[in-house]
Amino acid sequence: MKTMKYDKELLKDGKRIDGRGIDDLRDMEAKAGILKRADGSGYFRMGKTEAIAAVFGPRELHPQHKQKPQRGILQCRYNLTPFSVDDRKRPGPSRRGKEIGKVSEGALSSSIFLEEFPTATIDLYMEVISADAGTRCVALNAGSIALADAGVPMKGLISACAAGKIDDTPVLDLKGEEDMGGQVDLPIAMNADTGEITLLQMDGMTDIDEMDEMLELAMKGCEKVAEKQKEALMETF
Amino acid sequence: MKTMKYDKELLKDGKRIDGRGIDDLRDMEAKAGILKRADGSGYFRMGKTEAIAAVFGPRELHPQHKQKPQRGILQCRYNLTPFSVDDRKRPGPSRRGKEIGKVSEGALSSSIFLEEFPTATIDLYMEVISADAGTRCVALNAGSIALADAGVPMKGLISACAAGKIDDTPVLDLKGEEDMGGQVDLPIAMNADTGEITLLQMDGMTDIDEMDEMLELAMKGCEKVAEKQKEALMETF
Amino acid sequence: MKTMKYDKELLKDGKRIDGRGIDDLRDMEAKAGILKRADGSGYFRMGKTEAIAAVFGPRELHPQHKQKPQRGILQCRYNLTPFSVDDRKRPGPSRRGKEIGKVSEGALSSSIFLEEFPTATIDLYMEVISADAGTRCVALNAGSIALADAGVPMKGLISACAAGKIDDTPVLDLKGEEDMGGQVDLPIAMNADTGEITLLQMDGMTDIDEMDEMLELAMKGCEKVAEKQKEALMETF
Amino acid sequence: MDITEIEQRSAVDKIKKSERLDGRELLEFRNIEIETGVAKKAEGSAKVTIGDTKVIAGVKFGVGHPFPDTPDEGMLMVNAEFGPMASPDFESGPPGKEATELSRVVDRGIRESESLPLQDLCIEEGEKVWKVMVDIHIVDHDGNLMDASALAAVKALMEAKKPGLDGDEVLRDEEHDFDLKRVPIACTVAKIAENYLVDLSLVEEEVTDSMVTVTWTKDGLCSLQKRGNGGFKKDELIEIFQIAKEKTDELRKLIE
Amino acid sequence: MDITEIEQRSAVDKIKKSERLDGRELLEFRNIEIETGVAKKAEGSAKVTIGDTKVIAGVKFGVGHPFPDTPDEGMLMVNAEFGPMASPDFESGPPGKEATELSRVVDRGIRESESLPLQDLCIEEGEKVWKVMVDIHIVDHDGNLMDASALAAVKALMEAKKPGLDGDEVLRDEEHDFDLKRVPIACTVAKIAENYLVDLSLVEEEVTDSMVTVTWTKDGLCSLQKRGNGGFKKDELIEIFQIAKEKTDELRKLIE
Amino acid sequence: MDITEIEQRSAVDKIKKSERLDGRELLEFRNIEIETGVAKKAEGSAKVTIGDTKVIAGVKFGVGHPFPDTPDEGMLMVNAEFGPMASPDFESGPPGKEATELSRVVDRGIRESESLPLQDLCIEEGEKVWKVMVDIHIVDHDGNLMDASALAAVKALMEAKKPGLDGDEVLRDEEHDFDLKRVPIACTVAKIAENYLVDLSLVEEEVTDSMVTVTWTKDGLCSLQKRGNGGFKKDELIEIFQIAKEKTDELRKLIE
Repeated sequence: MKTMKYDKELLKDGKRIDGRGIDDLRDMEAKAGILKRADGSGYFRMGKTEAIAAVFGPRELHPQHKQKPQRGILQCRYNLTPFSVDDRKRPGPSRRGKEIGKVSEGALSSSIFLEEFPTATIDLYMEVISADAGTRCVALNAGSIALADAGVPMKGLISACAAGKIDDTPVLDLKGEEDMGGQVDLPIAMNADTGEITLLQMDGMTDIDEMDEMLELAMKGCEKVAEKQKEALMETF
Repeated sequence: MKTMKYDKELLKDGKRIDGRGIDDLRDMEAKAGILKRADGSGYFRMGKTEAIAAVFGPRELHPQHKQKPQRGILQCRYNLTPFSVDDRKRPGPSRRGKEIGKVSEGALSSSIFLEEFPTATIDLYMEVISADAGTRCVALNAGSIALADAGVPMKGLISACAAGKIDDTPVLDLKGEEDMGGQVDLPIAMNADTGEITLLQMDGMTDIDEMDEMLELAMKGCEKVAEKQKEALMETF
Repeated sequence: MKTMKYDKELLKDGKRIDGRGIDDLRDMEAKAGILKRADGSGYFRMGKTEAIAAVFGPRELHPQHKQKPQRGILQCRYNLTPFSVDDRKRPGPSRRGKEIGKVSEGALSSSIFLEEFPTATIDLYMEVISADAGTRCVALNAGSIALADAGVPMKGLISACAAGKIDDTPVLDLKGEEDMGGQVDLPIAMNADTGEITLLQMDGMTDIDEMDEMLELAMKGCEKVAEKQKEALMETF
Repeated sequence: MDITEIEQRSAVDKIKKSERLDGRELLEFRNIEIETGVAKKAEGSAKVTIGDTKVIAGVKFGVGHPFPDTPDEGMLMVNAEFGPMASPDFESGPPGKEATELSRVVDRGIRESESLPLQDLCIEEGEKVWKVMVDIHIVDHDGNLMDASALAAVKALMEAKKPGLDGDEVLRDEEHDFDLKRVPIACTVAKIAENYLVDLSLVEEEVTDSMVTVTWTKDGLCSLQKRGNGGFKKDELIEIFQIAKEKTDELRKLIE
Repeated sequence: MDITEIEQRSAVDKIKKSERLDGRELLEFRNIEIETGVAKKAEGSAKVTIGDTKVIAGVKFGVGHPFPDTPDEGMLMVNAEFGPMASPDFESGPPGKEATELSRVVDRGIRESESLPLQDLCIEEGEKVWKVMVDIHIVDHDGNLMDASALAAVKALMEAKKPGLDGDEVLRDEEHDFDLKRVPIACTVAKIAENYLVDLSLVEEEVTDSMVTVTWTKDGLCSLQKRGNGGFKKDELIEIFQIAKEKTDELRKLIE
Repeated sequence: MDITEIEQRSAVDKIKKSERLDGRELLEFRNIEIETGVAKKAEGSAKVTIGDTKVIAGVKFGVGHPFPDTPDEGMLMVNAEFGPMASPDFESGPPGKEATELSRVVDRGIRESESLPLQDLCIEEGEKVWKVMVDIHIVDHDGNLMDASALAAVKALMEAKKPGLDGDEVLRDEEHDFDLKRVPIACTVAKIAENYLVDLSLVEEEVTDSMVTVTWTKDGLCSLQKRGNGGFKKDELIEIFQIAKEKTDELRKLIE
């Protein structure tokens, strides 16, 4: 969340700059099985933010000393393509990307039966093609589809979306301008079947009641995302 | 091939700026066995462009997973020394150097009986001491001498030289100013015994007939280079 | 030794800018066993220059091909923390740090019974917290304490300090301003029990007689340092 | 020293009985020591000891160009190194995922709470601003690096004095006021065997996959980061925010 | 999915009979799809699908200093990443030899044909010029990355609009004309078992060591790169140039 | 070619008898050849051969900003690469500890003796100065790289001509005088089996842990570096300084 000054109203008569209501998601698109070489793949788009994801594995983990005897591990790479942002991003891992890779592992690992793959790795690569806020959620949504498409045994799909606060009001799913001018950004990921929240980050000034409200919004958003993900997976059968 | 403006004639009455005719090479110098520690070594100079090369191997290839069970591999490193160019070059591999290393492997591998060295590597290191156009050809010429000097079993010597186009005329072996002001650069490498062309790159606008003409020139140049290389190798016996 | 112009007298009536005499060390502080996780640790401060050191090992050396069958090796890392100097130092190894790591290995290895640990490594990490001249000596003093604290079998403690020349006069233990304005910097490390000098570097213009004089000063300094180190080690028992 | 499975099991067994290996209450921090002025060349520095965990943070000021979108604001940079000194498990090299996450969570706690008076750090709009560089150096790792680092960073900033400036030359013997507007404090709350606990020791960290780092100022909650591979129900999270509020109020007393 | 020796042998056996595993003619491309506008933040982008091979190219504009020897010309930069997504054989990390060769061959095809109107990209001679940055992202690797990448790069450039500029600020909602002078198209021709073929699938690439990437514009041949460890006689090369001319004329129709 | 233990033992046995494997005196250098102008694009260059050890040094001039604390002085940079060509034990990659030590010892020998007329290299105070960049390229490693490198570097500097300057453009066909004020020469003295010796061959270097590189100018001793893991008594050091003085006087005759 950048501390930008914003000079226009982001909310007017309960409507947002793109006409959405407070608890509306942007339009979504989801696909499964879009790549040949990967063991599983997925695509997710939310407004102008889109990402593709590919899964390889379970496969042998190198170097060997990182292998865990009791269970497999999930390794996530999150990457912005150089042309996904306004000013070209230099290729290679950024600090931000490293952190998102780590929290993605935290978001997805508990939904996979990793104990079935001792010493192995499942590698998930997420590439953001276009970034207009909500990239980590969109990437996770693509990633979760890719894991299911790869046939990795899972306890449930992980679905992600962000709530936030603009003009002192909690809203769902910030788009670019809202993110720049917003007061709080709250991306979460959730197992929509169990209601368990597996990714939670928040930036900005808030309090517990407002958090409660924003979490409610975001959780409902995740449920809608889950439906879209399931539709995409159904289509591949 | 840089798109430089050139303000002087490069060709006048069939003579080039250094007095050479259209199909003349620059003066050449070749040596074999110039280093003690390397298993084989070579030196080649063409005008003001000069390079040294050293061969180590066949030796064990690390890391092991890169080993090929059926045949050995040739690994080439091409490097400009920092003081070989006008503005000091920062040490370390450049993109250009990486590409030339790769095409050098492509130029030399087919002339070596690699199947005699399963799992092994032959490492060829080429260092350009002074760069006045034609560096990849000069480096390859030194490299080929080094391979022979190392006693690596070979199907034939590889010899390299460039043709090009200046003032709309195909010519042999561009020197620095010609390269800067030229229209086409066409470096090739050839097995002078078989006429097989193993390196071919071309930059600039041309057509098939002109290509034919330039290839003819370059192939004749390679034959002269081959003689020089063989002389150098004879001297070491 | 930087070639700075200095515009004030560094020496007046035999007294230095901080009131010390020619052969006075700065005030010193030494501690042993300051860390829990390390196998041994030490702290040393000389005026405003201070460092901490930690020892791990003897432990297995990776990668294996660096192991020596007859003896263990000592690996030293010397690092300036980013906030230890005037202008923030970028994290990561500097050329200067690499060299000091190497001469530290040279200074300490001969005092350790490395032949008792074939194939193993002893890793010494030295971090400079505050740098006001003499950092390599202070780091070595902390490092030597850490080695002893780790129970590494040693032939004797290594103690380090620098002599130098300011205003054409040999003096002991330069502090920051003296180092900047000084003419010679001569850091040494010594086994105070045997008088063997195991680190010796010198920058600046001098001659053999002056070297003799400065070495005498520095060796006496090392003896005082050794006492301080031993006190610290006694306290931990 | 390796953390064995036996230790891990004992830790869990204790927690099941609402006890801890070292005798602490579940919501009790280990002994905390805070020392300032430890790095004499830094414009501000603090060493925080929590149990056997030791962290040093140092603040340096430098001069740079502002970002184009904030031409009248100074810049904040937070960096953390998990140097090989602090643990046999740490290796030399560029910051890994753990160190990157830590530095970014500390950074956001300070940045999002608008604690740092960035506008006061403008020297010449669009041309020249102060860069405030906070470096966190982990010295000894016995668990809860996150809270210790956040505490050290904010204390070092509270201690920092802004140097003077003459043209492009930084005058480090001058000391100008530089006051934080807010004091963000992080508290990491974990759930193990149905119990919440704070200030996890190294062995306790090994047995949980479910932690949230919560950063509070007096004026509100400013940053959250769920860490590890587990998950939480919403009601659990609300409870965790509340616990963290109380604990950060306690910690704040130690440094204000 | 590993390419086995059996597949390789079948591929060669087929080619000996002037046939191919997937039923194509020797000089026939797989199905080609070209989609533009795929990367919404790019000034121009294209996704090229050839069979199961997928490549995305995106163009970004930036502002920079010109090179001293061409003070009145903009700058072109072509970069390719073989990300780990596209193949189990690709690894994360800086571009290897393959990716470097690919990006440099695509770069030279555009540069040497003088397709890019570099002089139109000068903002202030000697001071400020546009940088045109083409990034090629390999998404799915089933052979012939080179031709797919060259096609995606040139199509993305054809689609690109130049942003506006206010001082040093790039105005990305403005769209100014930016037209290529020429359209360079690459075609890689291989020789296997005495037969020439184009658009090699992954398994076909495994069984040849002799390829030439030939780049043609309407106005002539602009770039050559022999690839792999084999060699060619001169007459074979001339034949290859001719084949590539015909195939690139076909490909050109798809994007013009 | 591997240096075997047998060779090492023979070397020591010989030295015990005050002899050497190659028949030299203990304080005798191998045959030295010095060739200049070897790198035609360098502003100065020298190839030094000592026995079978070969080193090339090249000097390039560039233009840069001076350091803030020395606004009226040019800059010196010395870099050494232990390229994989010179020894089967060298690997590609950034300079390791050995190469870093070597370049820094050569650098200090030149810098601390104030040999380089840094003030003559100022173009515009505080704005623009010449950078003198000395690159040392090890070609064949048969021992005593340090002395060979120091000799090659100083000889390349002695040969160097300063280019002209037109604005920011370096005019490399102009040649302006550029004279060293002093000629620092390094000599490394080792102690093996109670004997001092100079110019160690590779096998001799393998059997000693006690060397000092001593750099002398005519006007005095300017740099010292003890190398390896051994130690010396003070009296031994004084003797070593004396030996180095005599040998560097001999070496100086070869290049002045």
